[in-house]
Amino acid sequence: MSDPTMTMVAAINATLAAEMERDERVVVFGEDVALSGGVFRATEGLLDQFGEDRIVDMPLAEAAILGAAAGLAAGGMVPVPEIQFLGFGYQAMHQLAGQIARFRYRTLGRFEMPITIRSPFGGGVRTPELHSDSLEGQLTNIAGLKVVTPSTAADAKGLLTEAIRDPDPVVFLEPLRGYRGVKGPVPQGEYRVPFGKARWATPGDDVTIITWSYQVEVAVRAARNLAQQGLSVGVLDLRTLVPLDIDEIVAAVERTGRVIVVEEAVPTGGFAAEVIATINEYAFWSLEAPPVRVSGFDTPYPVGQLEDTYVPDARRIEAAVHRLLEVRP
Amino acid sequence: MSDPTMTMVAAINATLAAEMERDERVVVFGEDVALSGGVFRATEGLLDQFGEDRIVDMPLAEAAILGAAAGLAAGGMVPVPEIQFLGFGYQAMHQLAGQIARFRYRTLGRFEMPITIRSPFGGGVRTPELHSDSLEGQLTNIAGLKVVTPSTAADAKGLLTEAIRDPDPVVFLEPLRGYRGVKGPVPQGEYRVPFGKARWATPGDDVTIITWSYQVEVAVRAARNLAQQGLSVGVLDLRTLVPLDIDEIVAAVERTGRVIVVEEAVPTGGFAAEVIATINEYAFWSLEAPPVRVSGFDTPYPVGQLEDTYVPDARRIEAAVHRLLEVRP
Amino acid sequence: MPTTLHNEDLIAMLCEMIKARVASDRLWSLQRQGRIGTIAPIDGQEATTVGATWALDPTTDWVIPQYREPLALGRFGPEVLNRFAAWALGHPEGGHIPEPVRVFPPQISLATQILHAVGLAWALKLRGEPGVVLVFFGDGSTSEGDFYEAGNLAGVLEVPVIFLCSNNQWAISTPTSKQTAAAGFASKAEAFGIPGVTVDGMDPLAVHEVVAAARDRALAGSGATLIEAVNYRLNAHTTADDPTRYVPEDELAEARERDPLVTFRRQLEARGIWDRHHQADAEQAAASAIDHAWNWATNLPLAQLDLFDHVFANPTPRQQRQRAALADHLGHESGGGAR
Amino acid sequence: MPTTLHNEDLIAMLCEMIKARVASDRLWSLQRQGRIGTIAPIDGQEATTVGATWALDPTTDWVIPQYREPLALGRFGPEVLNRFAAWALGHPEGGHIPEPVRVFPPQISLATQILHAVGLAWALKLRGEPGVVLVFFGDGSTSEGDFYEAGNLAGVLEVPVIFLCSNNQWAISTPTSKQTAAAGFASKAEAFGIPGVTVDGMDPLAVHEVVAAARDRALAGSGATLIEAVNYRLNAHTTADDPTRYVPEDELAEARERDPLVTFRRQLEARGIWDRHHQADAEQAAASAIDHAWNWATNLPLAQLDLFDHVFANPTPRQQRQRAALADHLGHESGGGAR
Ligand SMILES: Cc1ncc(C[n+]2csc(CCOP(=O)(O)OP(=O)(O)O)c2C)c(N)n1
Ligand SMILES: Cc1ncc(C[n+]2csc(CCOP(=O)(O)OP(=O)(O)O)c2C)c(N)n1
Ligand SMILES: [Mg+2]
Ligand SMILES: [Mg+2]
Repeated sequence: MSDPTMTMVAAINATLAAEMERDERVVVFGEDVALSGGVFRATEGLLDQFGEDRIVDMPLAEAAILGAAAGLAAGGMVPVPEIQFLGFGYQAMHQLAGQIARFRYRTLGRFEMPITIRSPFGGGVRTPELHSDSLEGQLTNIAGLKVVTPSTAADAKGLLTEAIRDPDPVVFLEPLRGYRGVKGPVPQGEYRVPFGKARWATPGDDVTIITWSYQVEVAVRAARNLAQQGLSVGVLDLRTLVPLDIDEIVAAVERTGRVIVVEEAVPTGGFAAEVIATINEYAFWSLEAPPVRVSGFDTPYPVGQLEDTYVPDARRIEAAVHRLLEVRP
Repeated sequence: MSDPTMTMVAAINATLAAEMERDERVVVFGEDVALSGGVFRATEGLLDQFGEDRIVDMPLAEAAILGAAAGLAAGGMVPVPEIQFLGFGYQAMHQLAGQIARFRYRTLGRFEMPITIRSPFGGGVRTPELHSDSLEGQLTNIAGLKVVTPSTAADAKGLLTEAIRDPDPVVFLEPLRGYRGVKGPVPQGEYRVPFGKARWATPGDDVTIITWSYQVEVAVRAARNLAQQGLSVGVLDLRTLVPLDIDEIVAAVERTGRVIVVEEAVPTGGFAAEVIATINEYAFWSLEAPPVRVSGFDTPYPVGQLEDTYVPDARRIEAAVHRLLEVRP
Repeated sequence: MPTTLHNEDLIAMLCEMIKARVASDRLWSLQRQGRIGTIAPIDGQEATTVGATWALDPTTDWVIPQYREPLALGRFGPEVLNRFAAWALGHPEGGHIPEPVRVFPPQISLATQILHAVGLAWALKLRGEPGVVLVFFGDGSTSEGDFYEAGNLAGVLEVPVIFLCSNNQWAISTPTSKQTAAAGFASKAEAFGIPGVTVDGMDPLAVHEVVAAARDRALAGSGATLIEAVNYRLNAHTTADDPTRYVPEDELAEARERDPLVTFRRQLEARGIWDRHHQADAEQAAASAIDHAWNWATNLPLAQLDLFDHVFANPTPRQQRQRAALADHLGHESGGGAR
Repeated sequence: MPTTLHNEDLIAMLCEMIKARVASDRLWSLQRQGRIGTIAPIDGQEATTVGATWALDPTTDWVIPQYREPLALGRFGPEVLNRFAAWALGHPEGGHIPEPVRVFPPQISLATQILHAVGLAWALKLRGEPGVVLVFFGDGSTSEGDFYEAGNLAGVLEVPVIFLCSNNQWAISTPTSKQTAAAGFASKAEAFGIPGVTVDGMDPLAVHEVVAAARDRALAGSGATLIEAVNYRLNAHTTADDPTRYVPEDELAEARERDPLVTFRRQLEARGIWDRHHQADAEQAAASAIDHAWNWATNLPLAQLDLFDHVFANPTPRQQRQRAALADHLGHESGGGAR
């Protein structure tokens, strides 16, 4: 394979540079993105390459970052704001859910919001409170937002490219653990991954694991372990939660009849529940056993010494697969 | 029946007065709650009765209202803040989800948050944008919050009493349409309704409709129409979404095997999905047909001329019941 | 009455103020007849809105209103009033002010629009386009974090924005004394490092002057200005409100003495460019304007399935499924044959 | 060095400042050894924190820190440092500062704590309790809406709160010049109608004096004060940060000249109440304090199922089911016999 191997953060960085190069309406801004290159170095080098009009260190105010993004978009720019950690997106929820997500609808398309909100999230790296929270359950319940959750370096490139070019607001969620923990080949040149097309991270016929973002890695690890026990477990990476690839989910249920949905978040009201409701809606009769959630728990995201218990790991997923395979109608 | 008949808003008003009378730590505050008695008159008369230390008109800042509530609670008070309309709770999401919901957890119980956040929500009354939004899907995904959704005047009293006395934060959702649209007998004197106990608004054996808040009224109307066609449709009012009465849901599924979950909200990531996932978890084998959602749609809450189409009505529920009964395994 | 404005401007301004009041009254009655939902009247704030917009160039400058101002934005074209009527009627076209009118639809989520204004002004600056952004907000809205975040950001970015606080003394039932302990809203500019100016918001010429100066400043690249226009809400907050519960009678009576529709009219009369014929003509023109807007808005077609339009540029598969299911349901409802 | 403080206070203050620096350095090394997660050093902000808290009465007054100050809150008891060590270790007890210590745990969601302070001060006022609330926050945190909403609310409610902006010139890599165009952070008090004071945050006695005055004011019922203590972040933002990418070398060198641990020590030496023996003793006491805190924190017991404790006073049925399932899983994992 001639594609260079990159970390996810390097793929993101290169994609931002490529899109800024391609379209001069693209502006990147957020807390500490310019001079320091971002707390994860995702925006490193952009200041030198594009200058301080195109990449801007903002005052420490998330609502201002997203509120200004809405205004920039109305003024014809293509804003790519960063929320330093997704948990601080709460500070801007009124601008995100109440404004950005509704501008097109409210104005019947006069004001498009081609905004890509990049934000790291997810656990496993011992960050303090609110840095690790997985809020997909809440974000996907906001009509008017697309929610994108890459799990590989290549997808980070392909989906970020698509997000920036999409005429609608996209919340682009970058797994903290994946920035350097995920590496892989990344196609060079123009590379787009369309929204709403799930990806088989691992094919498999006995059980389907449906998940997204960093949990794809974890699920693939579980599937690999289970393969050694002779079990064929497929891992379906949703890639984008809104839009959702209903067809591929249905096909997976039809093939295996047994499904596990893995998420890092609080389960109550989380996106795994939505996947299960969707399966009930479109593939109920293909189920051979009740679909199962492997999630965080109904507690706030815990402190460092407890997070490995909170975040699903391969063993919890494997145990769920075993239990699921024991179920006989 | 000797219980006086009251509107829901009158029951709420009387309960606030009773709780303020009972416990002088109770303080009520929000936008326009004191002098004008609230935009729906829910707090009318409290200023005269309790004086301006106990009921306070706040500056127009939702984060300040909830942030101050957290501090008041830490200082030993029992805050009952009002968010004038739930859609403006977004302005305070960082205080609600990031702070109030986590204070007890973060401090291992040193700082309790006995806060009851009252807020009207829901459609059907031709309000402008954001006044009608149903955000249960998002609120229930925030661990550390209880989410309470009365549908009758009596429950408004019983659950609000319970909420104010609960040592943990409660989001108490009051249906806009119910304030004056819902009337009923209200027990006098001390009356508490425990959290986590669903209520059969209408019993029934063919199909179970699970819902909450104003949609209970709508579902009961549908059940009544269907009864005339000889169908026995039960309506289970969840009353509280967190905690959820899993046992009663399971019992209902076991009895009828056919379930419809009705919600006003955006379906993707909404609470109906959670109910369906819960049913899959605990009562899958009792299902005789796939559980069905009747919801709003995956659009922002629309303008007045479209809202009757958006919000589930009895006809949409009835159609769903008919379709559900046609399903044969 | 020293002003740089020409007589025809002065006349046009008074006409616009009259139009706003007449349209506001008309919508009020329509609400009372149950034909539209809650509506927020403009009484007392006409001079602020009209004076401010007369300092703008509608071909380059933008206006971002709160929810009262659209009644008085005629300087940007009659389309704004048409759309406002549709908005009051709960029709989706109400939020759609078509190009090239540089006006945003009404904002309900208070103070959020102040940040949009900063972003839009930033876009103008980045694109090297001429023009400024004027954003309106109430005294109550200044308590929201968004107001401060916007002021602070504008100070840092030095963008061409004019913050116009239309201080009508009330936020629903909450008086300014409970809104802030600051010595006036203009003084909050201190926190942003931008100039703050207080002006008599009942005097359109005074407002015009300070806005024109702020605009010059902005166009010169010197950044933002915060203006507090002090006026008074002469009517209820909205049709759903009963101000007699909280507005002191004497205070209201005193404010009525300063009703801009009376005082400005007297000024023009004194200048000899206005008489009762002009007044009658203006009132009649105003009545036709709102009649026209109302007729236009009530005749807008609407299909229930429009519900799904414009969430995204292209609907998601799930939206398509929902739309099809709803079409099916509505088809059944209307007899089934419709499908 | 005119001050009302007694010699023993001055000595105790320097000891506390030394303790903070030593503890900060120790945690830094522990992070470098991979024993704890990211940590935010206090270097340069000791004088501000210590000077301020020495003006408080720990039996009646409260401190709400951001995340650097807990290293220097010894005036409220050694418990604060113990808990901070546990916090750095990612142990749940780290967030639990037990009664009667009137200190909140570190705040991560910036500026939210400023509103908590206003609410807490409001509670004191409503309950007629003596005491004030001192809340710390950074220069960067003043850009959040919560800061302004808090200041404005405190102005209106006239509650006994002291807002202390510890201006270390940086918010991670963002300098104050990009944070605001205002003429200093104290000037933002203008927006709230409360007094604003700027003080040399490298001088503990100057900080003590202004905080004491603000406290007197608050106790007298005159409400809030905003204080900007100007200091400098002498180390990195956190262990994850590389300040050489953005901090100008000369600026940092100049600030190091004003290192409060050096200048205050010199003052005490000049006063004849400090010498190198004191210094050695203080450094050793500091080392034992952090040793003790570390030992205490590393020996805290922990069960993975503690994960479920303290979400609510009583767990929900769902939490009970989840806990049982996890117990089951962990039991299986550890060989099954453990159940
Ligand atoms: C974020 C938000 N919070 C609350 C409301 C409810 N509300 C509508 S109007 C209003 C008062 C607004 O006062 P002001 O800004 O002074 O404007 P005015 O109505 O006086 O023109 C309130 C509280 C809202 N629309 N948005
Ligand atoms: C609401 C919120 N947004 C962003 C962050 C990420 N963050 C952590 S520290 C920091 C800078 C804080 O600067 P300042 O308030 O000056 O405090 P300092 O670190 O200088 O003491 C940022 C942006 C956060 N913790 N909370
Ligand atoms: Mg007002
Ligand atoms: Mg700082």
